[in-house]
Amino acid sequence: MKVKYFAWVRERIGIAEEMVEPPTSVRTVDDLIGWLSTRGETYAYAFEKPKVIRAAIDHTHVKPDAMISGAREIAFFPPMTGG
Amino acid sequence: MKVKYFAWVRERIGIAEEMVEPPTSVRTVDDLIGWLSTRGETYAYAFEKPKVIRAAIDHTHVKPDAMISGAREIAFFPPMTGG
Amino acid sequence: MSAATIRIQEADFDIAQEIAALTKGRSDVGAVVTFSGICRGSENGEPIAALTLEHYPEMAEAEIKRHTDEAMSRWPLTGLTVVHRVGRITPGENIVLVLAASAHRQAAFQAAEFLMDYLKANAPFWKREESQNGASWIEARGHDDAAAARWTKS
Amino acid sequence: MSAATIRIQEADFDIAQEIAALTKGRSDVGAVVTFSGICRGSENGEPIAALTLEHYPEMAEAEIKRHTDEAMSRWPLTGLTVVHRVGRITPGENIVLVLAASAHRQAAFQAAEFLMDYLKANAPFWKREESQNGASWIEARGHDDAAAARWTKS
Repeated sequence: MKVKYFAWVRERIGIAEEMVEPPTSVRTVDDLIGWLSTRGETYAYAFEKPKVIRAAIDHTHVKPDAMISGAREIAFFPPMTGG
Repeated sequence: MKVKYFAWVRERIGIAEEMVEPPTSVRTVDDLIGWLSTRGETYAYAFEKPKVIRAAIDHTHVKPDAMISGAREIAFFPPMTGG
Repeated sequence: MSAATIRIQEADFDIAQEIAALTKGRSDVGAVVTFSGICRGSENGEPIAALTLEHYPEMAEAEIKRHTDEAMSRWPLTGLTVVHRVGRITPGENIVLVLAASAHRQAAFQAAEFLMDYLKANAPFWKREESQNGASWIEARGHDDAAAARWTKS
Repeated sequence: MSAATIRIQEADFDIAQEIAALTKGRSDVGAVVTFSGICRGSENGEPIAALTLEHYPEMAEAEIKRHTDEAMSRWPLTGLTVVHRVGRITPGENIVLVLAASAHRQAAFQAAEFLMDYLKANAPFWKREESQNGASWIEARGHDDAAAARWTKS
């Protein structure tokens, strides 16, 4: 699946998007954050406070316990500050 | 004192303003409406439903029991429909 | 802020120009809310040809100023403008403009709504409509009084 | 009404032109509310040189549309426009415009406030500020979440 990062999550990780293939044990958004955090220092830094991170699956806001199976695009970003 | 009329109160009476000298027994706005109503058919028609009439003394909204002594200008008009 | 701008005039107004007057050359304004009231082509389902707005000039100026003063004391505004047209106005034309500027949006929205509720229910203006059946004065609506009353401090 | 107009763009917008697009040639519009959000020259007391707005394009379009659809179903609107700028914006420049048109004022005010509360708290846009101390991401404010939550139907 495609993963996208925005704002300081993107800056900390250093890339805007990538394709990932997490193991089948990674079932929820929360699981995915945990798995991504193990991929290196930049990831660990971006996700150091997982409660602050917001997520969207296929362009819709989701909660940390949302299932990721079937998702084409998952995005991670800080709380929004538009308007 | 000067009395002014607006909207359909003005149209029914047929004049926009006039000077009046009510007797001293006319003490409140309500009294003044009653006294004006006796001045002719056009006045009786304008004030036929006194509860609908709004009044202002010297450019400030007042209630029917407001005292008129000292007033320079008293205005009578229907409920407002601006904006 | 300095005093609010209040104008009662027959001429139309230019919203862009009024916004510029409250924002140009300054960097403390984060939110501008405008309300424009426009003459509709029908009233209670009946087509109308025009409205004519009558007002009580001295009282209208004084009363609107009392309410712009109140708005400025209730909300942290950086600017406030009220323009009310009088005379004959045809469908599609502007009738009234309220413009409130502030650092943040809530103050601007609240002040604009407060002033519009006031103008609808309590400002000394009266609308007469021209239709196929001749001319008649528009009746006040009870819910405008209710809308104005919600701002009264208890 | 037909669909709302939604635009996400780097270019500035022209409020007068956007109002005209919703009112010209029609006589069913009695009230137009506009909200413009403007870049202020300081954030939490610190002067800023500019904001840079990042967004998530596909999601922003879809999410704003979901909310304009909701506004149109909740209030009797005759028109609705949202323009959100992205990229680098300096103090005094426009950031966002919401425009709601209706026969009566309450619907227009409510819809504009609803959309602004939504955009502040939930639309996928992020502001980075440039100041003397370098660049930093602006933090979300808890009261924007609270403002957005008040529209949730229970």
